[in-house]
Amino acid sequence: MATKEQIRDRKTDIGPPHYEGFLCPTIKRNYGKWRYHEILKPGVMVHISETGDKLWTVRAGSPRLISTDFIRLICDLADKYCNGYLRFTSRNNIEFLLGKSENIEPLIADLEKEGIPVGGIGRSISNIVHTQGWVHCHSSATDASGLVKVVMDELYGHFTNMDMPAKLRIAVACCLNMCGAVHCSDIAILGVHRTPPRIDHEKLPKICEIPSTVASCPNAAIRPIFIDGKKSVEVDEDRCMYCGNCYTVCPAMPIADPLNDGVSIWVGGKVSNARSMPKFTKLAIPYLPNNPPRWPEVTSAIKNIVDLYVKNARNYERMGEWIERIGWPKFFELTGIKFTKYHIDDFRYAGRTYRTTTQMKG
Amino acid sequence: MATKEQIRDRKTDIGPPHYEGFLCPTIKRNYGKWRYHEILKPGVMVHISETGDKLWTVRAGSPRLISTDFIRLICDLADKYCNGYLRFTSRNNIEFLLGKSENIEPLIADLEKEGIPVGGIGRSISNIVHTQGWVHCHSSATDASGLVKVVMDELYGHFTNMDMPAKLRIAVACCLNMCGAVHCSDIAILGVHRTPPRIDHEKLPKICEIPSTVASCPNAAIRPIFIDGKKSVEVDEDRCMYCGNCYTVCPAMPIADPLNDGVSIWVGGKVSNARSMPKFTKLAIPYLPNNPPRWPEVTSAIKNIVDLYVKNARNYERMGEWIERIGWPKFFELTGIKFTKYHIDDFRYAGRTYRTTTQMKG
Amino acid sequence: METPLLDELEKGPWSSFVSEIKKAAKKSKKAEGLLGQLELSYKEKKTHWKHGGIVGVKGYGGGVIGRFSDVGEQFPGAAQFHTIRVNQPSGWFYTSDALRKLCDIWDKYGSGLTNMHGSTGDTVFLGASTDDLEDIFCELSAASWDLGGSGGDARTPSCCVGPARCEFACYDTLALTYDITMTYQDELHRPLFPYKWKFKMAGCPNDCVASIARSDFSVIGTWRGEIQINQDAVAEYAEKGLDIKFEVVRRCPSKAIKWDGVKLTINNSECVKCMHCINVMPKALRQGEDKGAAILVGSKAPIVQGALLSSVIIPFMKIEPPYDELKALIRKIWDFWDENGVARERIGELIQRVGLGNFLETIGIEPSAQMVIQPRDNPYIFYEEYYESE
Amino acid sequence: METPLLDELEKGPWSSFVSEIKKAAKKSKKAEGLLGQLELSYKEKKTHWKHGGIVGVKGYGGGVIGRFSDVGEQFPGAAQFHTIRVNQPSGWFYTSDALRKLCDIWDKYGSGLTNMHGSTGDTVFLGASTDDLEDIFCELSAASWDLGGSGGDARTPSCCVGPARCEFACYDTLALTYDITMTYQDELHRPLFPYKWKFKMAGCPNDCVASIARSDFSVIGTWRGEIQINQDAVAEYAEKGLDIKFEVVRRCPSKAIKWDGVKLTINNSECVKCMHCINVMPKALRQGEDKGAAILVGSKAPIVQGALLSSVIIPFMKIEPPYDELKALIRKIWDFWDENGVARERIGELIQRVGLGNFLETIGIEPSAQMVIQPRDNPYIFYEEYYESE
Ligand code: SRM
Ligand code: SRM
Ligand code: SRM
Ligand code: SRM
Ligand code: SF4
Ligand code: SF4
Ligand code: SF4
Ligand code: SF4
Ligand code: SF4
Ligand code: SF4
Ligand code: SF4
Ligand code: SF4
Repeated sequence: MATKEQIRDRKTDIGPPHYEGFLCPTIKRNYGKWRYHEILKPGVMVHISETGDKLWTVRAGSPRLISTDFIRLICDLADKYCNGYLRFTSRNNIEFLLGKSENIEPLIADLEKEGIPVGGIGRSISNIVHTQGWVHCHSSATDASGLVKVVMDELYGHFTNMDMPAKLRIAVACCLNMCGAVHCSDIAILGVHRTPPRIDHEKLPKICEIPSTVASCPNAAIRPIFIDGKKSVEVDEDRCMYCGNCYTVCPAMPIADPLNDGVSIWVGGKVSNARSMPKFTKLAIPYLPNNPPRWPEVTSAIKNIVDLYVKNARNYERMGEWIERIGWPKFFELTGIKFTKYHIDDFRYAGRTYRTTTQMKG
Repeated sequence: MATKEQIRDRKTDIGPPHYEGFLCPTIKRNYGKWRYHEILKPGVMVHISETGDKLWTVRAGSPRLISTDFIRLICDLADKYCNGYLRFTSRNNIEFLLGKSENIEPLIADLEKEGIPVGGIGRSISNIVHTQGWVHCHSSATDASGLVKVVMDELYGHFTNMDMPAKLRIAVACCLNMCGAVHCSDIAILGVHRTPPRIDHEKLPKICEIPSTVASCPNAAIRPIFIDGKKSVEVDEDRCMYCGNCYTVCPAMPIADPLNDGVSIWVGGKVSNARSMPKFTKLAIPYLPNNPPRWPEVTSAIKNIVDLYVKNARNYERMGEWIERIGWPKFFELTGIKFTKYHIDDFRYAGRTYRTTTQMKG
Repeated sequence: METPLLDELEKGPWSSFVSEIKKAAKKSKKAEGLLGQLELSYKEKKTHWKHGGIVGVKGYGGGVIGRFSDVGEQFPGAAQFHTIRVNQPSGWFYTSDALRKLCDIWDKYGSGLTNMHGSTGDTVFLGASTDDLEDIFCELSAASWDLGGSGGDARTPSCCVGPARCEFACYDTLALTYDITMTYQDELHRPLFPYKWKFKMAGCPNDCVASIARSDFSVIGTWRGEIQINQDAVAEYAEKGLDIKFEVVRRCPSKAIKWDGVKLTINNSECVKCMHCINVMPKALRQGEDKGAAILVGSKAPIVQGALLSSVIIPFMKIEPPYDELKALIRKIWDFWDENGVARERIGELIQRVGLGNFLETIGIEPSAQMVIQPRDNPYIFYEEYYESE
Repeated sequence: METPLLDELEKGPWSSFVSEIKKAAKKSKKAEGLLGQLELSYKEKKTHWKHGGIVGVKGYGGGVIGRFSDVGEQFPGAAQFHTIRVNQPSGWFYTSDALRKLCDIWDKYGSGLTNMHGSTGDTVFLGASTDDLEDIFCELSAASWDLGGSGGDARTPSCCVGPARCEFACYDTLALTYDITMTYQDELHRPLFPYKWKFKMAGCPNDCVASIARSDFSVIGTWRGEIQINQDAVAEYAEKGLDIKFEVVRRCPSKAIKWDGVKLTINNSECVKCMHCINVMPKALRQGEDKGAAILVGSKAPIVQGALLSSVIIPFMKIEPPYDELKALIRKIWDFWDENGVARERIGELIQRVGLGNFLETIGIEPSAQMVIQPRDNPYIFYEEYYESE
C-alpha cells in the first residue's frame, strides 16, 4: 500500500501526457496539412498531404472490454508495422497508422490470424458504441457487451465490407441513462425497466435524502409519506414510466426486475450535420424480452431493419434520412413492426409530433 | 316587447334555413359536377361543369362591419345581375354568382361606382380576416377594423391585381385570444398588452371565483392572498406575460393600458396543405405603438415585408415557404428588423426551436 | 357629432367601416352611440366596453354576447350593445330576399350594423338592447332563422363552398354542415361542455375554411387512389406558358411527379395529396376517385396552453349520409371530454395532457403511424403489460 | 469455473469480450470473480452490482467510480470492483510503450480488464479494490498519467482525430482539448458543479466525436467564405463513375450546387456548410479559408428532462491559442450555471428552464437569428420595457 509520503509526493493535476509525444513522424510532419483521403478497401484508407506524404490507416474492430493481453498484442503489431504508433477511434476501433503501404497486407493477415476483424471504414457498419451492462453497472436492465457481440456477429459482413448505402451507427445502452449516443444513432438498442421501483422503507430513511429523491422523478410520481412514523416515499404507479432516475438518487428504490426488464429498439438518429440536421433516434420496437446469452429476438429484429435499409436506401442516405423519405408509416409497413400507442410520444414535446396536416401517403 | 305567448309559441332549435333554397339554378344543376375553373382577371373566375355549364364569380371586397344599407345595396346588384343569388366567402368577401358572362363588366362598373373593390382571387391579397377591437370587445388591445382599413389602403393594388407570387393571407386580432386564424396567417397583426393586469381588490372577491382565476393563468403567475381579511389574488409580475386570460375569467383584473398596448407583427403561417404542411405564424416585430387613426408604423412595416416578398419569392411560394427557403436570418437581414431576445421562444415547445445543428448560411 | 379621428379612416381606396357606421348612425341612435364611443377609443387608445354580462333569450344558453359600455351615460345609444349570433346558412349562400328580411328585422330593433360574417361563421348583429332580444329572436325564428353558439357549447359549424361551386370538393361540405348543425341543435344552444367546441368542414386539403387551425373537429376532404391525368390538358397548360418542371414537378413535396415535356406521370403511392399539382392545373388533373375525408381534432387559438393545429385521428373516412360513423365518433369524443376535461380545457389541450395514445385507446381507435409525424424520441414509455412473478 | 451461457458468446465471428474476460481471469482473481458473477447475471437476467459507494484518491473528488458486488461472498474477486478513469491523450493517440506501461500498472493491481475507451473518452480500468487506489494513482502519476472526471465536475474532454489525420479539421482539436484539459484541472478533479459538464471538440460539422449529442459544451469546426473547387478533380470523380447530379447536387440541403457535366459551381451564400459535397469529393472540394468553430451548448442524455442536442450560441468564433475568448465564455456560462442551476440540472436543462434569450442576455451574447430554427410562434412575450405614466 502507498505510504503517506508517496501519497504526499505524488504529482496531482498534471493532466494526460501531451498528445504530441504519441504522434508518428508522418503525422507530425503533416499535421494540419492533409489534403484529401481515399478509401482503398474495407478497413483501409490513405490520407494524402499537401507535402505529398501519405499515411495509411488500417482499422480493426475491438470488443472494447479488453484484457491487457489484448492491448499487448496490438502493441506488438504496432511495433511490427507502425513503429509502435496506433490510436483508438471515437467508436472504440483500433487504428494502425502506417507510413508504408507494403505493411498493409501483412498487418491485415496478422490481425485476421488473431481473429480481429478489419473494416468499419466508409459505407459500412462500424463498431457498436456501448456501455457497461451487467459487466459493471448497478443500473442496467440488460447486458451491453453481450448484445454488442451477438449483433456484430449477425452484421459482421457489413463491418468487413462496404456494402451499405451509407455509414450505419449502432449503439447499445443498458438503461435510460443512455451513456453514449443512443439517442442519436441510426439504430439504438436500449435496455428498459418496465415496472416501478420497489421501495425498501427500512433502508430508505437512513440512506436517502427525501427531498432530492422526490425531485428526481421527471414525472412527479414520487411523494413523501410517513410509514410507521418514519419518513419515506411512495410511488404513484400510474405516473411512473420506469426511468430509474429515483434509483440513481436513492439506492433504496431498486428497479431491476428480471421478469420484465428487456430491450427496446430505436432507429433513425444521427449526429453529423451532413445533408440533414442531427436527429434523435425514434422508437421502433417498444419491448423485446431479455433472452441471454444470444438475444435471438433482438438480432433478428435488427437484421430485418438493416436488410430493408440496405435494399431500399439510396447512396449516402442515412437510416433516418431514408425513413423520412419513405415516411414512418411505410417504415412500419415494410418492417412488419406493429405501430402501437407506445410509439406515440407523451412526454414534453409530444404535441409537436402529432400529424397536423392532411399530407399522408397511401 | 315580445309577449309571453309569442315567446312560448316561437320555434326553437330549427337551425338555419336549408342552403338549397339559396343556391342558384346553375349551381343546383351542377352541384358536385364542377370540372375545373379558370381565373379570368382580377376578381373574376369561371367554373366549368362536366355538363358544359359555366358559372362566373365576381368577388368584391367588404369591410365586414357593414350597415344594412350596404347589404341592401349588394342585394340590389345581385337582383340586377344574378337573379338575387350571392354568397360571402370565408374571408368576408362578397361573391356574385353569374349565369351569364355578359353581366360581368356591368356589375364591375356598378361596384366601382359604389367604391366597392373587385379582386382578391388567385395570386393576390384577399380581404383581411379580423375581429372586433374597440368596436365591440372588452378585451382589445387595439382596434381591428381600423388596422384593416389602413393596411388594405396600403395594399389595395394587391387586392385588385394578381401581382403576388402566391396567395397572401393577412389577419388582424385585437388580443391574444386571436379570434380568427392569426396564428396561421401569412402575415398577422396582433394587438398586445404589455403590462400586468391591475387588480381591483374591492370588486374581485365579489365578482370572481378565486380558484378559477388562479387556474386561468398559463404561467402560474396568480396566487391567492388575503387583503384586509378579504380573499383576493396577487400577480407575480415577473411571471406575467400579459396574455389577459385572467381578465377573461375575472373582470376585476383589467389589463388594458393605453400607454403600453400596441401591435405586434407575425409572419409565415399558413393553413392549406398545399406543398408544405400548415404552419404557425412566427414573430417578426414584437411591438409597434398604437398610433390611431392610421397606425403609420404598422402600415410601413407591413409594406416593407410585402414588398420584399413580392420581389423575392417564387411563384406559388407562400410567405412562410419563402422565408424557410431563404432562412430566418436572411429574412431579418432583408427586412432590417432587429432580432431580439423576444424572438426566441420561451414557452412550452421553446426547446425545439433552438438551432441544434451547425447548418447555417453566411 | 365630430369624429375627426375616425374621419381619417374614410380616406383611402379600401371600403370604409367608418362610412358604414355613419350610414347606420343616420338611422339608429345605437349606431350613433357606437360612433361616438369609438371616436373616444381612438382618442384614448382604449376600449370602452365592459367585461361580459349575461343576457340571452329564453331556453337558450348561447347565441347572445352581452356587451355594455363603460361610457353609456355619455353615449346612451351604446349603453347596451349586445351581439346576436345568427346561424348562417351552409356555405354563406343567400338570396337577396332572405338578406333583406334579415335587414328589416335588424333595422327595426338594432343598430343596423352587422358583421358578414363573424370569424366562426355566424351572421352577426352588433348592438342589441336587452329588452329587444326576445322580440328579435321571435322575428328571426318566424323568418326561419335560428341563433348560433356561444359559451361552452358546440359553436356554429361552418364550411367551404364545397361542391356548390368547387371542383375539388371530396365530400358534400354543405350537406354535412347542415346535418351536423341540425343534429346537434341542443348542444349548440345549451352550453354544457367544459368549453367551446368548433366544427369546420373543408372539402379538400386546401382547407379554404381554415379548419385545421381553428376547429376542435376538422373534417378535411381527401382521396385515395390515382390522380387522374388528362395529358392533352397538361400539354395545353404547357403551351400557354406554364413551366411545369419548375412550378409543378419541383414544388411537389413528395417528388412524385415526372414530366418529360410530353407526358406527365405521377407516382401515386408517394403522393401526399397536397393538392398543389391539381391546384395549378385543375383542367388537367383530378383527384383519385375514392373520395372521403381525414378527421383531425383539436386546433385552437393560444389561450391557455398555446395554439394548436388539429391532428389526424382518422386518416380516411367515407363521408356519406346519414354519417353514422362520424357521429358515433363525435359522441365518443364528447363523452371522453365530458369525463376528463377540466373547466376551460379544449379537447386539443386535453389530448395533449393525457396523450394522444391514451385518447385513441379510450375512444377505441387503433393507433396508426399516419397519426404522427414521427414516433416518440424519448424513452419515457408507460408500459402497461407486464409479467407477474408466481 | 463453468460458464455455459457466456461460452455461447465466444462463438461467432466478432471478437469476444468473454474471451477477454477469460484471458484476464487466467491471471487475475478479480477477473475470475467477474466472470462468475457475470455468468450468474446471464442466468438470472439481472445485475449483481450494488449501487454506488464513495471511494477515491486523496485530494480528488472524482475519477473513481465505486462498485461493489451484491454476491461478493460467492465471488470474492468481484467484491470490490471500482472503475478508474484515466484521462486519455487527445485524439486517443498512443505509443505501444505508453500502453504497455499502463498495462503493467494495471496487471499489478487490477483485474487486467479495461475499456479502450469509455463513452466519455477515458481510458477505463475496470476492477480495482479500495485499498489499491492510492497505489495505482501513485504509479499512474509517476508515469505521467492523471485521472479523468466523474460526478459534478468537468468531465474528461475529448476530441476527434482532427488535424492529426484529417483534412477537414477547421481548428486544432487536439491542441484545444489538451489546453482545456490542463486549464481546468481543478474543475475536472474536484466536483463543485451542480452536475456533470462535458466538453467535446469536433473539427468539422461531420462531428466524429458526437459532440452535438453528448456534450454540454460542443466546439464544432466550420468555416466562412467560399468552398474551393478543383475542377479537374471534380472531372476525375465524374470519370471514375460518381453520379455528381444524383449523389452531390441533389443531396445538397440548400440546393446550392450546379453541375453542367463540365463545371461545378457553388452558391456559397446559400451553402449551410453541411460538408456533404466535400465528404463525397474530398480531393476536389475544400472548405472556405476562414476557418473557426461554432459553439453549441447543452446536449445530454434523457435524464431528467429529456434528451437534448446542443444548440448554437456562437455561430462562428476563431479558435486560436490562447483561446481567451473561448475561456471567457466558458467562465461566464459556469458562473451562470452556479448561480441559477439546481442540483442535478445540466446546463441544457437550465437554459430550457430560464429560456435561451435570458441565458444569452445574462452571459452578454447578442441574440441572433442564427441561434434559432424559427422565431417564437406563441404570443406569450415577456416584454421588459414599458412606459410609466406620469
Ligand atoms: C476515426 C474517426 C474520428 C476519431 O477521432 O476517432 C472518424 C474519421 C473519419 N470520419 Fe467520421 N470518424 C469517426 C467517427 C464519426 C462519428 C461519431 C460516431 O460514429 O459516433 C460520426 C457521426 C455519426 C453520425 O452522424 O451519427 C462521423 C461522421 C462522419 C461523416 C458524416 C457521415 C454522414 O454522411 O452522415 C463523414 C463523412 C463521410 O463519411 O464521407 C466522416 C468522415 C470521416 C473521415 C473520412 C474524415 C477524414 O477525411 O479523415 C474519417 C474516416 C471515415 C470513416 O471511418 O469512414 N465522419 N464519424 C471516428 C471513427 C469511428 C469508427 O471507429 O468508426
Ligand atoms: C371562396 C373560398 C371558399 C369559401 O367557401 O368561401 C375559396 C375558394 C377557392 N379556393 Fe381557397 N377559398 C377561400 C379561402 C381559402 C383559405 C382560407 C383563408 O384564407 O382563410 C385558404 C387557406 C389559406 C392558407 O393556407 O393560409 C385557401 C387556400 C386555397 C388554396 C391553397 C393555396 C396555397 O397554395 O397554399 C387554393 C389553391 C389555389 O389557389 O390554387 C385554393 C383554391 C381555391 C379555388 C380556386 C377553388 C376552386 O376551384 O374553386 C377557389 C377560388 C380561389 C381564389 O380565391 O383564388 N384555396 N382558400 C374562400 C375565399 C376567401 C376569400 O375571400 O379570399
Ligand atoms: C365575434 C368574434 C370575433 C369576430 O369579430 O369575428 C369573437 C369574439 C370574441 N371571442 Fe373569439 N370570436 C370569434 C371567433 C373566434 C375564433 C375563430 C373561429 O371560431 O373560427 C377563435 C379561434 C379559434 C378557437 O376557437 O380557438 C376565437 C378564439 C377566442 C378565444 C381563445 C380560445 C382559445 O382556446 O384559445 C377566446 C377567449 C376565451 O374563450 O376565453 C375568445 C373570446 C371571445 C370573446 C367572447 C371575448 C371574451 O373574452 O369573452 C369575444 C366577444 C367579442 C364581442 O364582444 O363581440 N375567442 N374566437 C368571433 C365569433 C363570431 C361568430 O360567431 O362568427
Ligand atoms: C463508464 C460509462 C459507460 C461506458 O461504458 O462507457 C458510464 C457509466 C455510468 N454512467 Fe454515464 N457513463 C459514461 C458515459 C456517459 C455518456 C457519454 C459521454 O460522456 O459522451 C453519457 C451521455 C451524455 C450525457 O452526459 O448526457 C452518459 C450519461 C449518463 C447519465 C444521464 C445523464 C443525463 O443528464 O441524462 C447518467 C445518470 C446520472 O448522471 O445520474 C449516467 C451515470 C452513469 C453511472 C455513473 C451510473 C450511475 O447511475 O451512477 C455509470 C457507472 C457505470 C459503472 O459502474 O461503470 N451516465 N454517460 C461512460 C464513462 C466512461 C468514461 O469516463 O469515458
Ligand atoms: S447506460 Fe445505464 S446501466 Fe448502462 S452504464 Fe450507463 S448508467 Fe449504467
Ligand atoms: S422510475 Fe422514474 S418515473 Fe418511476 S418513480 Fe422512479 S424516477 Fe419516477
Ligand atoms: S381577438 Fe380578443 S379583443 Fe379581439 S374580438 Fe377576440 S377576444 Fe375580443
Ligand atoms: S395576464 Fe396572463 S400571464 Fe399575466 S397574470 Fe393574467 S393570466 Fe397570468
Ligand atoms: S377547401 Fe377545397 S373543396 Fe373547399 S372550396 Fe377550397 S378548394 Fe374547394
Ligand atoms: S398532390 Fe401534391 S404530393 Fe401529390 S403529386 Fe400533386 S403535388 Fe405531389
Ligand atoms: S469531425 Fe471533421 S475534422 Fe474531425 S475527424 Fe471528423 S471529419 Fe475530420
Ligand atoms: S457543404 Fe453542404 S450545403 Fe454547402 S454546398 Fe456542399 S452539400 Fe451544399
